[in-house]
Amino acid sequence: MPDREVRIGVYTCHCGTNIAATVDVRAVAEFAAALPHVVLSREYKYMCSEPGQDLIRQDIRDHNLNRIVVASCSPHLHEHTFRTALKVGGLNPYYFHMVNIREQVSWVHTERAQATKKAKDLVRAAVRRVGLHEPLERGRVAIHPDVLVVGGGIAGIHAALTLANAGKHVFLVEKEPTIGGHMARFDKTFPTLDCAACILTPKMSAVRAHPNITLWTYAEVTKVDGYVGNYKATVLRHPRYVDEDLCSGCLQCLEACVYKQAKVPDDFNLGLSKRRPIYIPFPQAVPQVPVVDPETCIQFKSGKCKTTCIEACGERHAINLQAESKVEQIEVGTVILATGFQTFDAARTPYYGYGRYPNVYTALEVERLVNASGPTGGEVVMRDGRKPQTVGIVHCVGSRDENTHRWCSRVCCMYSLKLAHLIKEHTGAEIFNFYIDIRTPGKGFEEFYQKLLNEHVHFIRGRVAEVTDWVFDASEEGKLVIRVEDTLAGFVRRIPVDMVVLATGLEPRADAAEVRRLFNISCGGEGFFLERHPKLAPVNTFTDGIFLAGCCQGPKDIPDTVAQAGAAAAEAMALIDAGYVETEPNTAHVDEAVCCGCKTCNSMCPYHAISLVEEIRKSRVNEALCKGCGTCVAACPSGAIRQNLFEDEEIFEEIEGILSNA
Amino acid sequence: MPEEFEPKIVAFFCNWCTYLAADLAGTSRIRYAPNAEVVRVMCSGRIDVQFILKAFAKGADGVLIGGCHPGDCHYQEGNYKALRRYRLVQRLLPQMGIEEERLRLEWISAAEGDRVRVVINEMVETLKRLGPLRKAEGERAADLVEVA
Amino acid sequence: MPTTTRRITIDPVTRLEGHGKIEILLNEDGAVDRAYFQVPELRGFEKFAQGRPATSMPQITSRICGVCPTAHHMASTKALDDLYRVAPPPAARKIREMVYSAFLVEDHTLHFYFLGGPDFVVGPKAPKAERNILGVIAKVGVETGRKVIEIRRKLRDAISLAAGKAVHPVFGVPGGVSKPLTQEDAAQFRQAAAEALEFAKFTLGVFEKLVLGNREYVDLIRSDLFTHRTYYMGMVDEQNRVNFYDGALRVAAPDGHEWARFDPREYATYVAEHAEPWSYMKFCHLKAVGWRGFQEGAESGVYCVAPLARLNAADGMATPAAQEAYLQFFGALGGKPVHHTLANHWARVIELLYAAERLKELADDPEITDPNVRVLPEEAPREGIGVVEAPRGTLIHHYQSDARGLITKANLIVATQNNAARISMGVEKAARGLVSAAHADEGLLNMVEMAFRAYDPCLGCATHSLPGSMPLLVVVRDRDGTVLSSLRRDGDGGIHRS
Amino acid sequence: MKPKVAFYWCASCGGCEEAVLDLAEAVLDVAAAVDIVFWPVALDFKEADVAGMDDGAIAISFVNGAVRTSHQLEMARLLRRKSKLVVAFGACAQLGGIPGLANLTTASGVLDEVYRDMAVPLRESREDGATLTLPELFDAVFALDRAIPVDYYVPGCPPSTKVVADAFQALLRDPPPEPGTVLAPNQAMCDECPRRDRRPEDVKLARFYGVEERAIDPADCILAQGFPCLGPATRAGCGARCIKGNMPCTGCFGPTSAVRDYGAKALCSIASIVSGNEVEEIDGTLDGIADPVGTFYRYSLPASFLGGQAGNLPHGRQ
Repeated sequence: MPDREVRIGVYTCHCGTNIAATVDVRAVAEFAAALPHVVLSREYKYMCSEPGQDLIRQDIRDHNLNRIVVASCSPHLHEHTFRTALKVGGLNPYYFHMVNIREQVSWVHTERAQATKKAKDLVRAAVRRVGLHEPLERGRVAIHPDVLVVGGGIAGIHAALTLANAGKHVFLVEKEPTIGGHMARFDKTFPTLDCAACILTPKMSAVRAHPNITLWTYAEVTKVDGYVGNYKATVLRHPRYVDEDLCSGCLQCLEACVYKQAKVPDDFNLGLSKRRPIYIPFPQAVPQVPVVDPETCIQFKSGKCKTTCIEACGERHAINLQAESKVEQIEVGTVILATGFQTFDAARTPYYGYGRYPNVYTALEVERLVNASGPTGGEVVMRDGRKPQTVGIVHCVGSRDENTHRWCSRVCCMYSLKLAHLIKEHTGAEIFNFYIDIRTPGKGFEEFYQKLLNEHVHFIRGRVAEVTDWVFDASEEGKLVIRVEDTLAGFVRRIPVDMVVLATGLEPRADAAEVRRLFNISCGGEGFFLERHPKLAPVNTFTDGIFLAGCCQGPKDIPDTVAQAGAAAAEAMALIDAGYVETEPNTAHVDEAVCCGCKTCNSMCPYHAISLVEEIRKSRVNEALCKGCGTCVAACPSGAIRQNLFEDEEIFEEIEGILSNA
Repeated sequence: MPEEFEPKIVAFFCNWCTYLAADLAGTSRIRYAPNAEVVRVMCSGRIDVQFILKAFAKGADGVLIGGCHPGDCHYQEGNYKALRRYRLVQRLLPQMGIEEERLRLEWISAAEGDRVRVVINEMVETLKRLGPLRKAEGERAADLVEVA
Repeated sequence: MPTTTRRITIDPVTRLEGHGKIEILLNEDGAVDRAYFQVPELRGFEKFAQGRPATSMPQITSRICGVCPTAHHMASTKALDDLYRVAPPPAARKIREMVYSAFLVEDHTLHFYFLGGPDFVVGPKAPKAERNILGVIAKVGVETGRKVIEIRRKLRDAISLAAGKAVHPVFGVPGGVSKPLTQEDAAQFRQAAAEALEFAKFTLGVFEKLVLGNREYVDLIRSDLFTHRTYYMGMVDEQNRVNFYDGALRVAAPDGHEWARFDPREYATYVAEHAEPWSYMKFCHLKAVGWRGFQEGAESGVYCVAPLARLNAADGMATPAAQEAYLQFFGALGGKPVHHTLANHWARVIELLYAAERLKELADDPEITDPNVRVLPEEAPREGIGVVEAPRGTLIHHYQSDARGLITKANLIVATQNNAARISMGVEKAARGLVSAAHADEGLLNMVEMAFRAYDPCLGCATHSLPGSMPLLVVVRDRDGTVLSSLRRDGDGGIHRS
Repeated sequence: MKPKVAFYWCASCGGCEEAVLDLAEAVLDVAAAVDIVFWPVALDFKEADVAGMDDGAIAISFVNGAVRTSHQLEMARLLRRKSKLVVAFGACAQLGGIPGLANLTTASGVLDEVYRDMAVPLRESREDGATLTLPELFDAVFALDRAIPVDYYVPGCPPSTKVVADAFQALLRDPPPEPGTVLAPNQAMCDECPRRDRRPEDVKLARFYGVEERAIDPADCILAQGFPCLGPATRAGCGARCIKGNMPCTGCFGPTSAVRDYGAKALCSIASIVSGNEVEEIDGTLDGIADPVGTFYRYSLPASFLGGQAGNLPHGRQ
């Protein structure tokens, strides 16, 4: 118990009408004024505002308050704000407790009397609790200056380069044999139509060349320990069987492969072309080092290959089919997750015929078709070898759909317009867009839409019902018929086309859940990684020192992705340059007078923060390792472990406060 | 009872999942019964069985524990500790004359704002069916001291 | 029906374990009309035993009485053997009986020197301030006083070695004991046993010198005032000799012949309980004979237990010195059975001697250090009955359990319940003989007390209730409760009439 | 002048008196240091003498046993009035003790069980025109401090001789201990357990055993063997008597002063070391604890937050 007399100030916030509309704020304030130890109780429009905080600072001096309770929004929003106000006011910031009467009262209840009563109960609980609060100091943890960036798409690349250019050492880990991600597959980018490769590949080479970047492709993070400033990561590097240091990138081994014809579906081109067992994903791949695919390489399957590739490599001896995977241990202070997205699997909407009709394509496949370095060398020819005369682009496949994904994938409208333009450019075909709404909120987007309208591309408003080859008349013969209700014309139409392009949406990667657990962060309901705050902390996570960039956080286009990557890099740099972070003091500590050394607590701690000190036969908590979950506190059989800010007695008081009129 | 019995629920929510879900319910303006009042702890693993029994002794008609889904604990496995304790308390309560339904444990992730509504509303219904939990002996025993 | 105009209340009675209360109702002539011996408490161990694991019973039921916890612990442990159909290995059985014998020595010692003894060692007529342990010490010498304290300590220390605790032991488990004895433990037992035997012989000597050497006391013992012709029950071995730990239950009729000899498991077919609305104590009686109220004789089912009953129900003692004393006992008191309540004191000292001899036999037995002290049960638990002779008489624990071993029903019949009816009769008889409104003086107090103190009645056990001694207070009231006169015995022994 | 001291037993078994007598020779030293004015078990002073004293005349009253009847309540209050200090002596006075398990039922529950098919004792009954009375049996057992204010506590069922001796020392010392102090070490029993070093770093239990299922190894940590030993949750001072008897600690010394509800805390801790993350697996393990109340609240039900079921029942005592 605190030594000096407890003098509590209680502040109840209107939050404009957010709270006041449902909770009788005056009644709550008057109620609080009558509670024991409360010497001052105010209500105010916006407690979080500067004048609101100043009110607290002033009152601490004028009424020498030594405990503060603020009843307003969620502590996740403004607990820090008010603690700072206490500090400035000359009071220990932890002589404070916050009551959530907005998110958990006014916004979720309708009946004024009940909401007001609940607010009073919670305030009484806080007042009873805060009287027991002790002054606490935040600890400091040094920040390791190195950064781990996971994912080598445009987001990871940009974040890595930004940090590296600022002189920070970056470990960039990419799952695929090359960096570049989805962007590397694109032909042009909207709305400017500049060549994706032209803007991406220089950055890719820059990564490869940068002295501050350690690039590990074909690698995965398998384990992460530690905490902000001091993460320990384990990276598993798969063998590519071609030594990155010895290989010159001459690619003669590819030609030399015993497979004269490439036979293996090429995943970079989404199976639209074939590759050999030894291959390079695409011409500008970084690193410029081939990969051997053990699944298809004869030597791996039978051991009876002439291994002409090794001959071809000759003196360099870069090819080693005995190579094994490597495990790297690294220490970093911060992590940027840029693990990206995957496109919606069109097979999940069978009524659009993907996989059933060869001439139904996904947008990403068409990106490759129109790409000069693509499977057809930029020729838009269909699987049956014909050039399409008419093309239908179906929007919102796997987006804005109760049956698949509810969210808008943000990029489909724009890339559909882009593809419409490019296909028309390549084939002169007649093009129909089937859309629910055309969304062009970005810079230059609407203008691009207008441009397309002027290019006589057709736009039909309506969600496509089905794509079928069941023809009614000669005009539909040999074509795919798109059935759709034209909601502008107001009737159902049948549009026969040669080629159908499905504008598939963006969704979280299949392994998003594992990655989330690996890095101990949260996912939103849709499965994208959850940012700490949608507005105020969009690239932060709930785990300090771990930041988000790009589509792993939600669908976005390249400009937004790059911007976010820059922001994430800046957040990491802010920590690194500060050199340390302050840790919350809500850690556990052992009351050695009570501890009997039974070791129950030691096994409770997932961070191995508790150990038995043999000399005194008592357990001790390493407060730097303690994350303040309090599991050991509940488990301690003799009550010898206590948790700052969550002392048993404080919680008992809170419970009794809630119930004292029950 | 003169007017309809309004059960009182003490809810212990973990800071990272269920408390955030309750915040999300707020930002999403999801409406639910006002009978539950939240005590925020960092992790469901912090919830000492003493807290639960204290709540019942002081007049709670029900106690709700909210934590992260299995495998999702912000502290890796605190929620499993909570689960083990919960399973054992559930064996104790009936011996103490308290129906099992009065104590509920729910895994509610930060994204499941609506789940908060569903769970609390369900629990209020259950408790209305069960009626108020009579005062515990601990309370009445205090009378002896007063008259002493 | 004579109208009662006055009453005398003795509330509560002293130097016994437990709360007892005597109501004596007088008629117009001031003569005793009726007397009631009431026991005013109850804890209901049978009730809250339900739902507990049977294996926790030895420790839970020992809390019925902290004076004879070992008796309850042992009866309960034997009930577990029966419940789980498992027989303890020889070493375990011997360790149990050895600990039990040590307990009997120290408990009988407690009663002889602290509780009952003073009446005789110091004398019924002696000043009250002397009629207690201090008086006994004064009489027998400070050295003996220290000896009493010392021997009890040594025995209880030895008990703790094997049982964990002397008060509320923990070593009883189904099929044996919780741990084997080490050589050091055994040595300490042997040492204590040797001293206990010496002490027991010395105590018998004290009794012979101070009691039997005194004609008045012997007359008092034989006086009709303290004589009831009832049945007697006690445990006996194969040769029908007294045994505390195990054996058959044997009942002797008022004329001394063997009325029944049965396996304790069949107690329910022989013993029934009767309740009166004015007491929490239940009154045991012989089922076959039936409940005829507080009557003596062969037609009344009233019987009693405790030392005198054990000697009456047996044909002798299993150890030489005790057997010798046994013969002398019946010789001096005119053959079996002896119906004089106060003879319990003598019988108790004889048992003290037997227990000490038995203790020594077992302590000297090399098998007590055999490491094999446990047989694990294999059968599912169902029903178990365990019986021992507590210092104060036959003690029966009877459990039923579910398949997991949780108690579904418990019945506990304790020594003093067996004696309850005879105690009430003794009180009434003593009161009739001694008391009248005019003549309710201090003599009454101790005489009436002696009438039941002889049984060393443990009313705590009797009600599974809460032992606690109280000063003796006799109040003479008329019907509406106005106090006519009262007698209070003070620490200084002075009697105040008001 | 020597301080006046009283010993009294409420609802106890007499084991606490034995515990004092077990001081053996030391009893005489205690007797020499103080002036015992009331001790029913050993001396013939009586209630009336106490009633006759001035309030506060007694320096210290040691009261053992819980409060179950109206008469015990009166005696407790009398001694409180007459004494400067009241010490709750033993588990029953401190926590309610084993008789406190009666709080799982009620007086009527007890009577129905004991006197089924018999005449049930009455508070008042008429015999031959006279009225005989019995004291009121409360519906619940109360720890002493639920009946009267208590200054100090001596834990244990019964208190160990060492704890008793130390308690006397502490109380005669000047200045006296903090009011409310439990006069025993404020650490758990493991601290004095001879097997403490045998406890593994990480105890995870997949099964609990009863003594009927398995013999207890006489050297290893009993908890680690799968027997719910409450040593880690229970206050030290007993000298690990039960452990030395090779049986698990059942918690008679109650909690340390850092814990409010002994059973809840012990339960919480034991559950924490159960292995498994799946409900089925956890439940399978917990089946080994067939009687949670009897296991975790054997001595402390009346002093617990919930106090047992009795008080919850509508016909509970007013």
